[in-house]
Amino acid sequence: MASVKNEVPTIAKDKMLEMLEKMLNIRHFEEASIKAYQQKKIAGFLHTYIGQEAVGVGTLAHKQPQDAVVTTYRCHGLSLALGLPPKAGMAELFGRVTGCARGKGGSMHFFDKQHNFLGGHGIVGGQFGVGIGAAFKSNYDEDNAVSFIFFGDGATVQGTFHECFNLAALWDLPAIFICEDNQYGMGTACTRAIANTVIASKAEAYGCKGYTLNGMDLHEVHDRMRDIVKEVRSTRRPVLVHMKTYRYFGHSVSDAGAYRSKEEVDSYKARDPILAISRELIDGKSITEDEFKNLQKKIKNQIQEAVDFADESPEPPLEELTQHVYMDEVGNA
Amino acid sequence: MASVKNEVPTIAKDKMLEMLEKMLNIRHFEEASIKAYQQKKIAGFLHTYIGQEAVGVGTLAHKQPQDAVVTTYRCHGLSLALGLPPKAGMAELFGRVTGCARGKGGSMHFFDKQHNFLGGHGIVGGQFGVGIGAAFKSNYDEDNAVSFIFFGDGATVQGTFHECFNLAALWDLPAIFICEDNQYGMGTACTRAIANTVIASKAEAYGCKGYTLNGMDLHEVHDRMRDIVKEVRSTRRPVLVHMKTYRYFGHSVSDAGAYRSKEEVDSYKARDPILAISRELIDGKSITEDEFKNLQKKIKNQIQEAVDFADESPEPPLEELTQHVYMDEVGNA
Amino acid sequence: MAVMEMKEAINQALKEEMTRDEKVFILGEEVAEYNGAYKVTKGLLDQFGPKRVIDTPISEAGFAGLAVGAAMMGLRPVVEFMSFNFSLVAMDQIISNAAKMYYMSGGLYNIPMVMRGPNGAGPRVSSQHSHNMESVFAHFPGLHVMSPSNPKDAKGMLKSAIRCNDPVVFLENELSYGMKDEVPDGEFLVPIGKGDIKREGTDVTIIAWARMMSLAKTAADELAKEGIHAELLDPRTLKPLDMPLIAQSVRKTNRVVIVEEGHFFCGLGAQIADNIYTELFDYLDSPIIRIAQSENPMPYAANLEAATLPSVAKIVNAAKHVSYNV
Amino acid sequence: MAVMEMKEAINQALKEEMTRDEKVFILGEEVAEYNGAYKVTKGLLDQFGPKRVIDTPISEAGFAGLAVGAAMMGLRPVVEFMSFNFSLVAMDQIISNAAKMYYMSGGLYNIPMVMRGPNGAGPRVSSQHSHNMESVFAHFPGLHVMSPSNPKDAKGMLKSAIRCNDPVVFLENELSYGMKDEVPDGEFLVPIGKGDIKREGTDVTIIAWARMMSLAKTAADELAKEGIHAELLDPRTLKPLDMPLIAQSVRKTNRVVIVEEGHFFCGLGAQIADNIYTELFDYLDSPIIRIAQSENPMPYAANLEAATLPSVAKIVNAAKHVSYNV
Ligand SMILES: Cc1ncc(C[n+]2csc(CCOP(=O)(O)OP(=O)(O)O)c2C)c(N)n1
Ligand SMILES: Cc1ncc(C[n+]2csc(CCOP(=O)(O)OP(=O)(O)O)c2C)c(N)n1
Ligand SMILES: [Mg+2]
Ligand SMILES: [Mg+2]
Repeated sequence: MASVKNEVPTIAKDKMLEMLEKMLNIRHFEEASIKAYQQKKIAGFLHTYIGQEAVGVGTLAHKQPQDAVVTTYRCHGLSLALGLPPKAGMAELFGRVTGCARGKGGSMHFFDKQHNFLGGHGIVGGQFGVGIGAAFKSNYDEDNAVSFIFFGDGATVQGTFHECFNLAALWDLPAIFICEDNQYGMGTACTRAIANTVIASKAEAYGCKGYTLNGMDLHEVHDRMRDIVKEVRSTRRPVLVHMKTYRYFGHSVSDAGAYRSKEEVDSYKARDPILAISRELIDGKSITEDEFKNLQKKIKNQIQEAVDFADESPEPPLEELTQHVYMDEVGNA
Repeated sequence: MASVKNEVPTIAKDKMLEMLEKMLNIRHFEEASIKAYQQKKIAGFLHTYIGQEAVGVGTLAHKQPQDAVVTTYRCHGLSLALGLPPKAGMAELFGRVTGCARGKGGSMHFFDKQHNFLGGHGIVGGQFGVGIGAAFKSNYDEDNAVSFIFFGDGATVQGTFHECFNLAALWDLPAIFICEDNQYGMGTACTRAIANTVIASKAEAYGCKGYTLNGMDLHEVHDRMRDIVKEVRSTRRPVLVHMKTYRYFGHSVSDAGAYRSKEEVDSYKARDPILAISRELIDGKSITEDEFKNLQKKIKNQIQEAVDFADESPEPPLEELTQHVYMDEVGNA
Repeated sequence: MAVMEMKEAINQALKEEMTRDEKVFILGEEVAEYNGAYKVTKGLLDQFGPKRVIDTPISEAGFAGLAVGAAMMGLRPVVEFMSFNFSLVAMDQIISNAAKMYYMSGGLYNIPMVMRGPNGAGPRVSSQHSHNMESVFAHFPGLHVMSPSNPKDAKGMLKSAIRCNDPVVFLENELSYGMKDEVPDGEFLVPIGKGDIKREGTDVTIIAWARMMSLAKTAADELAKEGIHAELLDPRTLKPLDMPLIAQSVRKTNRVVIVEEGHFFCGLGAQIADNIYTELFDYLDSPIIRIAQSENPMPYAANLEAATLPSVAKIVNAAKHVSYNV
Repeated sequence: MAVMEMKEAINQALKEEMTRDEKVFILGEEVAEYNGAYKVTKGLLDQFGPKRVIDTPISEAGFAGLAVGAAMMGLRPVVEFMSFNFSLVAMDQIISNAAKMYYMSGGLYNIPMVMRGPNGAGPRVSSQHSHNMESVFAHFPGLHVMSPSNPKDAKGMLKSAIRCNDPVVFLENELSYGMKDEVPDGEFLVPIGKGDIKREGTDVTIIAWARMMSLAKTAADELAKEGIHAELLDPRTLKPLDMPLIAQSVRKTNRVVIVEEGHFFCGLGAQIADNIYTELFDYLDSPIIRIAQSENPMPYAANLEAATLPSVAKIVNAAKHVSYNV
C-alpha cells in the first residue's frame, strides 16, 4: 500500500509538519540511543521504535490532555510523540537522575505524569490492566477521557489481553487497544504464534469492533484514528485497532534479526513514513528541500544536546536506593 | 427446546438404557452426597452435577480408552460417567483412604488413572493446560486420542482459556473444549461476566469451529458429539462446544441460589433429561414402568452401598501425611 | 463499642472509608449482588451503588491490573480476592506492577490499593484452596502485608490500609470471620507496622498472627495452669515487622516460639527468627521453635488436615520445650 | 573432559537426556529456530526436530499448563522460561498444578517436568526483569529447586532434574552463561539434594549458590590474604537442603555467612539460618550474617544496581565480622 496523496489534504500543513518533526525526533533519538548503547553509555535491553513512528505519531495526534497512554518496553517513541523532552528520555537511558524515571526505570520503563503516560512495561501483556484501569477511572470521574493501550502482536496471546478486553467490553470502558503488529515477537513470526492472524477479528469475541490500518501510512493512521478516537470517546465502547507496521532493527539492539530477509526489511524501508511524508511535503511545496534539511539538522542538534545533557547528568544519589519503594513511611520500615 | 423423539432412533436401545443408568447413577450419587454433607460426613465444598447429567453422559459415550478427560471441581458426574466406581467416589468425599484420591483430594479433586481422568481442578481455568497437554501427548505418541476439556461459562474469561485455545489451534491439538454453560458462575449470571455470550463464536478468534448444543437433550448431545468427536479425531483441530445446561442446586451446597427465580429453576427441571429419557423409553416400550423402577432401586442400592463402604472405610493412615509430596526420595528431604 | 463478628468489623471499616473518601471503591467476584462469598461486603452495594461496589468476572489478573491502573490515575481500589488462592493467577500484576510501579517510575506513580480476602486454610478445602500467601508477598519490596487476629484490629488495620498510599496485601481468615469481640465505633486506626502484646507474660514469647493467635491464646491458658506465663505477641503487620516490640518482649522472656499457619520452609517465621537471632542473640536462652504447617500440600481427609495444621498441643509442647531448656 | 561455557554444559545435558529418552522434549519462547534467547538450546532443533524442540507463543501459563498435562500422560517436558521473571504469569500452573498434582491425586499422577531458565539479575534489566524466585518456589511443597554455580554442576544437576519424577525448578543465571570450566563427558550426574564444598576452610563457612558462589570465591581469595580461611559451601539443591553437609561444615568453622542474590526478607537465607540456629545453636560462635539484595526493586542506574546487589566487599566484611567476633 503506497502512501495516499490527498489532493485536498485532510491534514493541515502545520499539523503535517508537526507530525513529521515528531517522527524525525523519534528516529534521531533512537539512532542516537543505539550509538550510545554501542559506546556502553546505555545498558540492559534497548528496543527501538524505528519504522513504527507513523503509528505512534498519527495516533497520539488525537490524544487530549485527560487521556492516558500505556505501552510496552518499546516505549521511547510514544513518550516522545506525547511530548517528553528528549533530555529526560536520554538521561533515563543513561541511568541518570535527570531521567524521566530518575534513572530507576531505564529503557523499558519511561513514565511521564504530565502526559498521563503510564509506562513503559516490561512484561508482555502486563500493561493491559493498567490501560483499562485508566479507562475505568475516566468513567468513574466522568472526565470524558479515553485510554490508548499499545501492545505488540506477540501480546495478543497473553491471557491478560483476553481478560482485559472482556472487562472493557463488559463495562463499556473507553479503551483503544492498539496492536502494533510489526509481524514478529522477537524471532517468532506472528503466524507461528497466533492461530488466527486476522487480529482485528478478535474484537468480535467480545462483541466489539476491530479495524485494520496500514501503520506505515501516516495519513491513514491519522485520519482513521481521528474517527476511531472520536467514536470511542462518545460510545465508551472499547475497540481493537490492528496496525500493520514494521521494525527496521532487531527486537532489541542485541538481536541481529537473522530470521528476516534483507528483501523483506528493504520492502518496508521503501515505504518509510518519514521518507513518504517529507517527499509529499516537498513535492506539494509545503516546505523546500532546504527547510527540510534544516529541520533535520535542528532535531539532530536537539538530540545531541539530549545526549550531552544525559552524559553530564549525575547518577542518582545513593540515598535514592531505598527511596520510592514506599511512599508512606510506616512503622519501623 | 423439547427433547427430540426420533421415530428411527439414532441410538440403540441398549445404549439408551446404559446412558439412562449412568444419569441415574450420577443423580443418586449426588443426592446421597448432599445428604451425607448435611450429616457432616462430607466437608469443604461440594458442587453437584444434578441437572447437567446429559452433557457428561452424552459426551463421554464417545470416549475411547486412550482419550483423556479433565474438568473443574464439579467433577463427580464426569467421573461416574467414565466408570469410576461409586464406592471410590463416595469414599473420596468422606475423606477415606479407599477414595479415588486416597482421601487426599476430596470433592474437587477426583482422579481416575484407569480412564485417563486427569481431575478434578479447583482453580477456575486451571485445567485448560492439562487438557491440551494430554492432546499434545496424543500427537506426540500418535495414539489417535482426543482430549475432552470441560469447563464452566465462568471460565471462558480466564486468561488460560485464551492461551490454551490459541495453542491448541496453532499446533493442531485434538482438544474438544466443552463449555458447560449452566448460565451462572456462582451468583453471577453469565451476561454479567461475559461480554459476548454467544460462546461458540469465540472459536473464530482462533480460526476454529464452534457448536452450540442443547445440553438438556441427551439425544442432541449424544448425536452431535458423536460427529464432533469423530471430526476432531481425524482433523486434529480443536473445537469449542457450547452446551446450554443448568444446575438445579446452588453453586455448592452452601449456596442457597437466591439469585435465581423458582420459575427459572422449574422451567429447566421440566426438561430434565432423566425424566425425558425414562419417559421416552417407557413410552416407546423399550422398558416397562416396573423395569424402570427396579433400575432406580438397583442404583439407589448401589449408592447406599457406596455410602456404607465410605462410612466403614478408614481414614488415611497418618504416615500418608507426607507421602505423595514427591515420588522420588532425594537427598535428605 | 459494639460486639461484632470479624466480618462485620471488616465491613464497617469498608463502609467508613468509602463514606470518608469517594475515591475508594471495591471490586471482586460476588462482592456486590451476592454480598460477598463470605458476606464481608454485605450491604455495600445497597449503600454505595454499582459504581463503587463492582462484581467482576473470574478474571483476577484482569481486575487486579485494572485496579493498578485506576490507582495510578488517582482512585483507591480495594480488590477482594474471593480467596488468596486465586491471587496466584494475578501474581504478575501484584509483583511486577503493583509492587514495582512506584519505584520504577522514579516516584511518579504510587499505587494506593488494598488487596484483601481470606488467606490460608478453609474448612477442608484441600490442596488448591489452602495456601498461605504471606511469605510470598512479604518477600517482594513494595508491598505492605497485614493480617489481623481479631475484629477490633481488623477494623483499625483495614482503615489504615485503605489510607495507605502504597499497595497493601490484607490477609483475612475464612475460619475467623465469625469470631466475635468488641470493636470501637467510628474512627479507630491501628497504624501499619505496629504490633501488639495480646497478653503479657514473663517466661516465653509466643509470636503468632491471624488465626494462629486464637490457638496461641488457648495454648497460653494451658501453659498458665502449669505455671508458664507466655507473652503473646501479634505483629499484625507482617511487613514491615515491629522489631522494637519483638525485641522488648524477647529481652524480657528470653525464649521464643513462632507460630504460623503457612508452610515451614521459607516461611515468614524463618525471617522473624533470623531477625531475633541477629539482633538478640545474647538474650536467647534457647533456640527458637517454629510451628508451621507440615511440609505437604493440604490434604482433604479430616485427620490429615488436622495433622498438617499447627495446633494448641504443638504450641504448648514447643513453649514447654523452650522453657525447660534453660 | 572438555572446557565449555555454562550454557554449553546445559545444552549438553539437554542433548544427552533427549538422546537417552525420547519422552523428553523442550518447549519455550525462541528455543527452536532462534536457538534460545541466550543460545542455551543451540542446535537442538537441528538435532531433534520440531516435534521435540518447540517454539511457543508468549503464553507462559498456557504452555506451562500444557507441560503439566503432557507430564501426567507420561511425557517428560522441559519448559524454558525465557527468564524466570515470566514465570510469574504462570505461577498458578506451577504452584496449584505442578506442585500439588501428585499429592492431591493421592499418588496417581506424578509430574516429571523441569522448568528452567535464567533467574535473578541480568545486566541492567531493571525492576521487572530481575526477580530471584528461589524463595518463592522453595516455599511450596511439591517442587524441588536447584541452581548450579558452575558448568560441571549445571550438567550433572540438570541431567538428574530431567530424570526426576517430580517437578524441578532449575534456576540458571544469565550473567553466568559465559562462565567456562571443565565438564565431564557423557554420563555424569549430580544427585538432587546433595551440596558440595567448593573450597575447604576452617574459619568461616560461606554458604552461597548460583552466581553468588563466584563472588564468594573472590571473597575467599581476599580473606585468605588476611589469614581467614573460608570454607565455601554450595547447597546446589535449594530444596531439599543438604543439611548434613551444612552441619558438618558449621561444626568445623562455627561461623556462617549466607549469600543470596535475591531479596533479604523471607529469603531462602533466612531458612538456612533458621535450620542452622535450630540444629547447631551450640556450635555457633557468632550470629550468622546474611548478605542479600537490598530491600528495593532493582533499579536501572548502574550505581544503584551495584549498590543493590551482593558484592565481594560485602561478603569479605561479613566474613571478617563473624570471624573477629569470637
Ligand atoms: C510474559 C513475558 N514473556 C516473555 C517476555 C520476553 N519478551 C520480551 S518482548 C517479547 C516479544 C514481544 O513481541 P511483540 O508483542 O510482538 O512486541 P514487539 O517487541 O514486536 O514490539 C518477548 C517474548 C516478556 N517480556 N514477558
Ligand atoms: C481463579 C479462580 N477464581 C475464583 C474461584 C472461585 N470460584 C469457584 S467456582 C466459581 C464459579 C465458576 O463458574 P463456572 O465457570 O460457570 O462453573 P460452574 O461452577 O457454573 O460449573 C468461582 C468464582 C476459583 N476457584 N478460581
Ligand atoms: Mg511484534
Ligand atoms: Mg457456570
